Amino acid sequence: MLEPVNVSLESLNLMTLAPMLIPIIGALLILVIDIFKSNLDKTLYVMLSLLFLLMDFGSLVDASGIFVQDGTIMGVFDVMLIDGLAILSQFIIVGASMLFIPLALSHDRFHEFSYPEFFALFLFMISGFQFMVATDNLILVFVGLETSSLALYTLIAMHNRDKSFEAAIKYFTMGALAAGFYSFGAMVFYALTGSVEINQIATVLAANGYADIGYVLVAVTFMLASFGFKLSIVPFHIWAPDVYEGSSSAMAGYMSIVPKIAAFVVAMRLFEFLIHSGIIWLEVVLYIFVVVTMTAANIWALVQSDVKRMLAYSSISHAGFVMAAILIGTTQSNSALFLYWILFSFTNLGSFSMLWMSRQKHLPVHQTSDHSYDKFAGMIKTAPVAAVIMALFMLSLAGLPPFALFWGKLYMISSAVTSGYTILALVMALNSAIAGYYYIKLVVYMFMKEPVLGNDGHVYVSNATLALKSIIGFAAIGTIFAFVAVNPLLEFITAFVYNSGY
Amino acid sequence: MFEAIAFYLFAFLTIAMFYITVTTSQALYALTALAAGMIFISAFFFILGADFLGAVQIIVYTGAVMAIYAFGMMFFDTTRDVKEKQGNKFIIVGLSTFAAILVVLIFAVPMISTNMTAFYPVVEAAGNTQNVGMVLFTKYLIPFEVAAVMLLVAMVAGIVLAGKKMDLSLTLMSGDEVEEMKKNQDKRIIS
Amino acid sequence: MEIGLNHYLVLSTILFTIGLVGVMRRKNLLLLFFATEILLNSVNIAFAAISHYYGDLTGQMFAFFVIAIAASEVAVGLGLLIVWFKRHGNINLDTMSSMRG
Amino acid sequence: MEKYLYIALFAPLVSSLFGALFTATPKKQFVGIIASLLIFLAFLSSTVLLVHILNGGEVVHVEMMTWMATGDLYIPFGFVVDQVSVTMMMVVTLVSTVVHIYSIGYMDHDAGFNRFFSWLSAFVFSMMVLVMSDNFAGLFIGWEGVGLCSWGLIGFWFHKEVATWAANEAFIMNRIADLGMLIGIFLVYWNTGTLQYDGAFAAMPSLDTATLTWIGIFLFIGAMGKSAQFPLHTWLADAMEGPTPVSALIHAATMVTAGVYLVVRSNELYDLIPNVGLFIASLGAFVAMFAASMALVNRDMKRIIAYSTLSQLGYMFVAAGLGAYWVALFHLMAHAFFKALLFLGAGNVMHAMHDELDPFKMGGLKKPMKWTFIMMTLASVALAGIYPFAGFFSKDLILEVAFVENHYIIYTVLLLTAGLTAFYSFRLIALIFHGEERYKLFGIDPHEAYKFMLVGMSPLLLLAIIAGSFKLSYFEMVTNVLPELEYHIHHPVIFWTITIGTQLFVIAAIIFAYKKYANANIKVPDGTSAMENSIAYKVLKNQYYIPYAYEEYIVKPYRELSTVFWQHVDLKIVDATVDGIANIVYSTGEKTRDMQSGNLSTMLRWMVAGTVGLLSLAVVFGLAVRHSDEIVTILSGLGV
Amino acid sequence: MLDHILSVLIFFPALAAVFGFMIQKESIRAYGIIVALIEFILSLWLWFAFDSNVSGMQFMEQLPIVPSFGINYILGVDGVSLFIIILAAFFTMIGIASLTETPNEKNMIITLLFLQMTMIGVFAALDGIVFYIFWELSLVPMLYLIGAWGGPLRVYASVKFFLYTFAGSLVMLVGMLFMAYFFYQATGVWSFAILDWYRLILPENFQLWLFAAFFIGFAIKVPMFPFHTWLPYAHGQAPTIGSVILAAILLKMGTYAFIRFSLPLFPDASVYFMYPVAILAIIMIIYTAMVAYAQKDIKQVVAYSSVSHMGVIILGTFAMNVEGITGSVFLMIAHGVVSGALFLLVGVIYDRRHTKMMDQFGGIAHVMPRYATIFGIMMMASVGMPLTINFVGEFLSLLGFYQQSHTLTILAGIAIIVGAIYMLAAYKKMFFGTVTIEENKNLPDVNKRELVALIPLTIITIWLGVYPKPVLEPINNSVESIVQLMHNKATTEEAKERIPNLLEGVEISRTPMQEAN
Repeated sequence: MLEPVNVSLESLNLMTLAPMLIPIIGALLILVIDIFKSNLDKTLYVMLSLLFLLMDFGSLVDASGIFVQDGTIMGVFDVMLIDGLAILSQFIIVGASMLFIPLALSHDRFHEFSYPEFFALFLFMISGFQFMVATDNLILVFVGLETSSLALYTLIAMHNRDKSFEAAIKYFTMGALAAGFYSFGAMVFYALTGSVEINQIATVLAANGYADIGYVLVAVTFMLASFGFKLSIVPFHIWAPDVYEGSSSAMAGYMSIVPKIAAFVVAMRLFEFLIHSGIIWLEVVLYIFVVVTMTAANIWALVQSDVKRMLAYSSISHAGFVMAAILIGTTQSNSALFLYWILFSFTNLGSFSMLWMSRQKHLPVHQTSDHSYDKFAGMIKTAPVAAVIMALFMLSLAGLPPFALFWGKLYMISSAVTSGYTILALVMALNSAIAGYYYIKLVVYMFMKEPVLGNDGHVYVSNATLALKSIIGFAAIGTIFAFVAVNPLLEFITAFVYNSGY
Repeated sequence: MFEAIAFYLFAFLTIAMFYITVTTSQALYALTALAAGMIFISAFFFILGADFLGAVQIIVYTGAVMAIYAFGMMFFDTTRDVKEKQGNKFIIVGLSTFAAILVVLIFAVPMISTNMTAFYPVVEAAGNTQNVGMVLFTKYLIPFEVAAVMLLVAMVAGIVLAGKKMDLSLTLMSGDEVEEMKKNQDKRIIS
Repeated sequence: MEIGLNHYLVLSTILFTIGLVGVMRRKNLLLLFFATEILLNSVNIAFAAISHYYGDLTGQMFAFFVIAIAASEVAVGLGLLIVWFKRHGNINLDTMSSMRG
Repeated sequence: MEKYLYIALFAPLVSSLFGALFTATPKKQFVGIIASLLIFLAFLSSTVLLVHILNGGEVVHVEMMTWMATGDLYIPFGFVVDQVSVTMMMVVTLVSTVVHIYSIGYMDHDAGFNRFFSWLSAFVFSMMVLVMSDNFAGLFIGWEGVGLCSWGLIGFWFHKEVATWAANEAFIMNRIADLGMLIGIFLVYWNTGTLQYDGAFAAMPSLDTATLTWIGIFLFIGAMGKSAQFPLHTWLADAMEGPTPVSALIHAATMVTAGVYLVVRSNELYDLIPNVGLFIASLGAFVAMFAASMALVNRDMKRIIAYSTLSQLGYMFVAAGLGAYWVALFHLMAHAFFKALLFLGAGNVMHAMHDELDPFKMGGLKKPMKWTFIMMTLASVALAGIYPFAGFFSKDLILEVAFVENHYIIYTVLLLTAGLTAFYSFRLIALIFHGEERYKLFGIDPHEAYKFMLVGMSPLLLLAIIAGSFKLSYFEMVTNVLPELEYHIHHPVIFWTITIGTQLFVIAAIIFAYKKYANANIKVPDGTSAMENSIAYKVLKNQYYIPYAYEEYIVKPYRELSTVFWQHVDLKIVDATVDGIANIVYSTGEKTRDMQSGNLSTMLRWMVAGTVGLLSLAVVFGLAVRHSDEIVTILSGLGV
Repeated sequence: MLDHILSVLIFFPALAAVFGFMIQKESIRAYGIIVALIEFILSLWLWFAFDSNVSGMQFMEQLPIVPSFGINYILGVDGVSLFIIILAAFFTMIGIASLTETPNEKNMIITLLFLQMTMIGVFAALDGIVFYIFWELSLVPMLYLIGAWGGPLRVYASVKFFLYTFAGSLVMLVGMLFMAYFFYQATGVWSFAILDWYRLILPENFQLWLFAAFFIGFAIKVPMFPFHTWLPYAHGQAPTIGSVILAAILLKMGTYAFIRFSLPLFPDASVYFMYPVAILAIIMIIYTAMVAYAQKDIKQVVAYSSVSHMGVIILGTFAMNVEGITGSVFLMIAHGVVSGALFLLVGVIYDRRHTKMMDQFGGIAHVMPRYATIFGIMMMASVGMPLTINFVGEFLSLLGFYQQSHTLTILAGIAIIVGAIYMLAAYKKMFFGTVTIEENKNLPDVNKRELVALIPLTIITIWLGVYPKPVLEPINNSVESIVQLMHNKATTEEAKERIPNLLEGVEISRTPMQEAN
């Protein structure tokens, strides 16, 4: 007979759950409200979600305060792991979500936003991501991942048009495959070490001196496959362009940021110790991945004719760029990852919001897709301010100083330089040059071409509302004045990353 | 000895079943084969002394999942043959066999490091269910709860996606059409 | 002849590969989802086996959660299928390639 | 004294700027007058300076302001008036005054009257800078300045294609020489650390001969350009496209002698490197002969005179090369006078003949143009070097120098040249002024030039006659700075024989010329006569085919090569590579984008393929690790 | 005010540009002129306040941007940068003043003001990253200028210009990061401050690599052969004002950067690469001069000619003695003035005839005498006539390099010949001869607005040619300190003896002339 266990509540550190619980509560609340009083306006739900996200953010600030005081905290039978990475990534997740949610207040009505469930699922998804990053237990990672993914598939599909269904189904199917890979990888790790907790795995493997290298490599392979899928690393990126194009611009922008940072954190936890334990194979493979992803995605982005799809490829290449941080695996590179991602989320959300703002319900005749290049031709003449802002985002994405992303690139390349990856640094630099071309292409269209007939600039603001405009304005300001924020950010991030031992 | 026989028997059966599942052109066969395969898998669980897991397997899969699939099949009316024009067969077979060979190659050799310490050891005294329960509600409480959330998400998602409201898409309607529809709805509510 | 862990691992690998085959060759989405189920199940066997041989419960836990995940995936997947089917009247994935390049 | 120096220097500049104010406006008589007055002022002040120097006054040396100063380089605008430069100043200002006055009449009917005077004065200014500067950089300023002005003046009638072509040719050819000069200057600077004459020359004796030789050669290359020595001589003949006063001033009296001046100025250098000197002398002798030969058959009045100039320059270089700097300078001076006179006379003739240049179409002009006839004849006599005209004292002196220095080849060459000179000059005179009045055939009725022009020319005439008498005082003066070498053949018999022999030879040539060309039955050559068809004649007529060769083998290839560089190298190779890289990237994208087929199965297969790829890598690596030691042994067995 | 005059100089135009958005279309021009004028006056004040006896940096400003990563906003001028800054202000002013009627003038003027900010920023920056920021930013307005107001090929030209330079400068950025890292290794602190970097002595092989990295960035900007092909397109397509500023200021960024970065940071590498670079420079000089001679489009002639002149500047820079570097800096200014003026002049004729083909002209001197005169003066200046601004620069540059190599200098000297050839040929084609084409019969001569731009340039051309001292002196002082620094930092024997040591005065090198030929 089992003797009853008695655990003291203090030992559980239940507060470690707070950040994840808040959005869950919010989601449940929204569902309940909907049960009692249906067809309330979306603004209510938007504001509710924003409110809960704010609370979430507050709790994160609180958590970070605690982290600063007494370092990494394990909670609830050591499943929860609140370290610097967790907090930073949650900051990004919640912050980006807060930037995203007002985009629901578009001028035109789109299907998904007429559902209260949309917002419920959205909050569930966020909590899922938060669980994912706030543990080193592969099971919880898996569950959190699936929670968020399932929600995400639905959110995409809820845009409710053929392309979005197609996107959702493709995403879902490949997601399922990736889930299979993940579980297989986890299984092998478990088989190797008898544990599914990353730090345990690390210790055990180290104790065995990586005797079963073959097993390890199989495990790593499958893990790489599944995370490669999440991070859209070539050739597992294949879903990204279609899904981005299929889903609404706002959602696409969101997807390009939040799921990836979550995946990055887990990948960091999982792969860094392997790299540091000198598995050359992994180093080589990651090197190849980084270079190929950056370059190939850039090259494909060159030939796109639709801005959103171009941005999809560009965000793939950005992901590859950031993947380098994991390959390098120094404190500098890891903090560079977070810095880069924060700045990237500003710029990218901004640019996708611009697309979202210019989303028309019905395409004009001359237009083949939602955001074809020639839609933006001569924008400077018809909507100068919008054009300037869009150009600003493009230049920032291209890494032109002093706009936001430049600092990220700078620090990332510097980290490569510092740890002796000279060739990699050069490749990164030259890739930014290639990328320059397609970002400039849009600028060229906007500033140097004549507007298409019958385009009276209304197109660019057809979906605009105060909310969207303010979000874009916020993003723009963030992009321009990034250089003010870089230093504090950098110190903050570096401290957190360093103190959590990465 | 018995274990070996059982293993090989069920191994053969599962492989066969799943093979049918992925190859047959009869959706119904596929479904049945899958269900059977699931049950045989649960057999492995029983062999391996994971009774609880076996039970769950049977209930969840052959109970729930299969039921849903069956429903789905009726809905999609795929009972008739689905003709699937295949692209390059070679790629599929080649890739998969290659993968199989590779992994088997590695897994065939026993692990060198076998000095495993069980972090959550099975208490022989108690039954499997109790053991599972004990771990599940202490160590894996949070994943358990999250799984609950996940299921909730899945449920909501299912309802939303399958729901009637998806039938006409606001996204595709122009602004005034939407207004029109809204008015009608309000009328319906009032009356 | 003693059945060792490796037997189970090999078995699960074989099943996994069968799943892969299914995933790759199925054009009918419903049947494709079957294949994904196979993937997950094959892994479950391995988990159970490992947990048995190590006398450690984690494996069973993992398998347990995998089952849960599989179940919820089914729900969402079917939901998507239904929506698609309502619009197009088929669930053949060759019909969904409006986006390319 | 300084203020005179400044006046002499800047009066021409003022005049030039004044003229420039009216370039855009129609002809203003007073522009010419004021210009002439200012130049005359310069002349006066130079005279004052000359007197000052003659009376043994010390050298006037001023430093106006710094021009360039960086590192150890210090270049001021410094000017020096010593015995050498004052001579040049006299020549320049005097001749230019005359030419200015003359031009008032000559350019009377020209639309660009004002512009002409502006350019002309500008030239005088640059020439003054050239001769007065106390350092190589300043010299170079003047050097380029005169080049610029000659460009502007040769191409003065810029509507004439040939004129502008000649202008460019002159400029570019001079540029080629200037490069040499520039290099020479660099050498001077890096070896002596300064560009001031005194400093540089003082430092030179301590340098090794090789360096000095190079300096000498490069500087002389510069001189060759300005003084149109072979092979850079072609521009001078073409330069005759400019207005005649220009030819008189620039291409006879002053600019072309700048090269000689440079050599004289750097006598201390060339004394140290006699070999180079000898080379210069030989080249000079050659050019003297060479140019004279081309003058023999030419049918362009101005070109004939130009060639004679060329050959006289040759004489000067002989003198300078042989170290007889003062002789060279003396001949330079004398030559300036009678050659300018000759040109101006030619100008009168041209005016009278409505810009007809072919002497064969003239003849018998001595009646209508008595004064011009007299002047040109006397000038030619002086040129031929008949006692007691200026030419005799300067030119025969050079012959003596050659003789005394025992360079008998050079001597003979020069002697022959003297004969040729006499011949072609009087061929010209004869054709123009004597014989039938062939111009009637062309219905021209010639008239004498304006009186004031003739009056203006008179000083030159005077000097052409009496310049020789300055010889002694001049010798006194310049030998303060130039090496004091008496060239005298001490054996009286030899002396008299060669002197008289020369005279007789020359006179014989003159008589021959008259015999041949002054008689009545001279016809306008129509290319039928036996002589005209002789090879020699053709060769000379075509200036030894040198201009042709330049055109064919330098100018054309250069043009074609440039086109090739542009069309093929720049566009087809360099630029194409850049675009090529871009295109490769782009087309790769176009080719591989089909990987994104949009078909779900394909996508799934890609994912699986990726995984399998990784797996295979993993296996390879895993096996490699597991069997690492075996692999090592195998490799070592293979000898890797 | 004076403590922050550089910041004012940099950000005043930008601020003005931002306000410019509010201004009504027709009135923008006056606004632009006034702003540029104020800016120019400020720059003159900078000169006035500049102490030309101080060789080091002046008006230094420092402000942390990313202190934890050693990035600070550091500004300062010395003799080298001072005059280029003034030139930038000057050219923006006359550029706007002489602007002819253009479609949406407002955008153009605002763009110009932004461009001015970036230009001045580049030359005032003393921190690697700040320098890089302005360096890159300057591409954007130029991209817009060329792309929006350019000729038929404008998009191609502008994008080519942008990407080419962008790619090069990214390599340079990597180099900078390495530099900062080495500094970090040496001192334990991150710093991108150039003056800090000056204190760092690197081993030669590091120097070589870094030199190469920086070189790519700079060489493309200069542009050096074979990276020059973007220039003809950019010039050919750009509007007049665009080419003027491109030629006058933007190209100078590259050569300036050589003096500011390459030489002092990597003295040994500079010496090591001296001959290759010099040979490239000579190819630039002769080859592009010949290409220029082959052109049919007068603007292309000027464009290629400026490449050719940049070659001389490079040569002077790599003379690595005071004479040469001073000369090259001076030549930067000279070439800025002259080529800027030439492009303005081309613009004048283009506005009248809307063609730049030389065979469309001929005998223009008859109808436009004033124009012909100014063009002639500028042409002679560009040919390097003494007493014009260009001669001083070219003379010093060549003189300087002669110390390093006799043969190469003789080759480079060919510049004065080939330069004369294409320039005179072009001038002859356009101005001499008789007017044949009907449209040319009654072209109006240069009008007041154009004279406003051209007269000052002519005056400067002559004035600085006759009396370069006020400019030459400050340059000289700063250059001397740079050269001394290089000498002190040099590690290899060769470098030590090639770079003169000024403290003990240059000993006159008595190199036997054998190596001259």
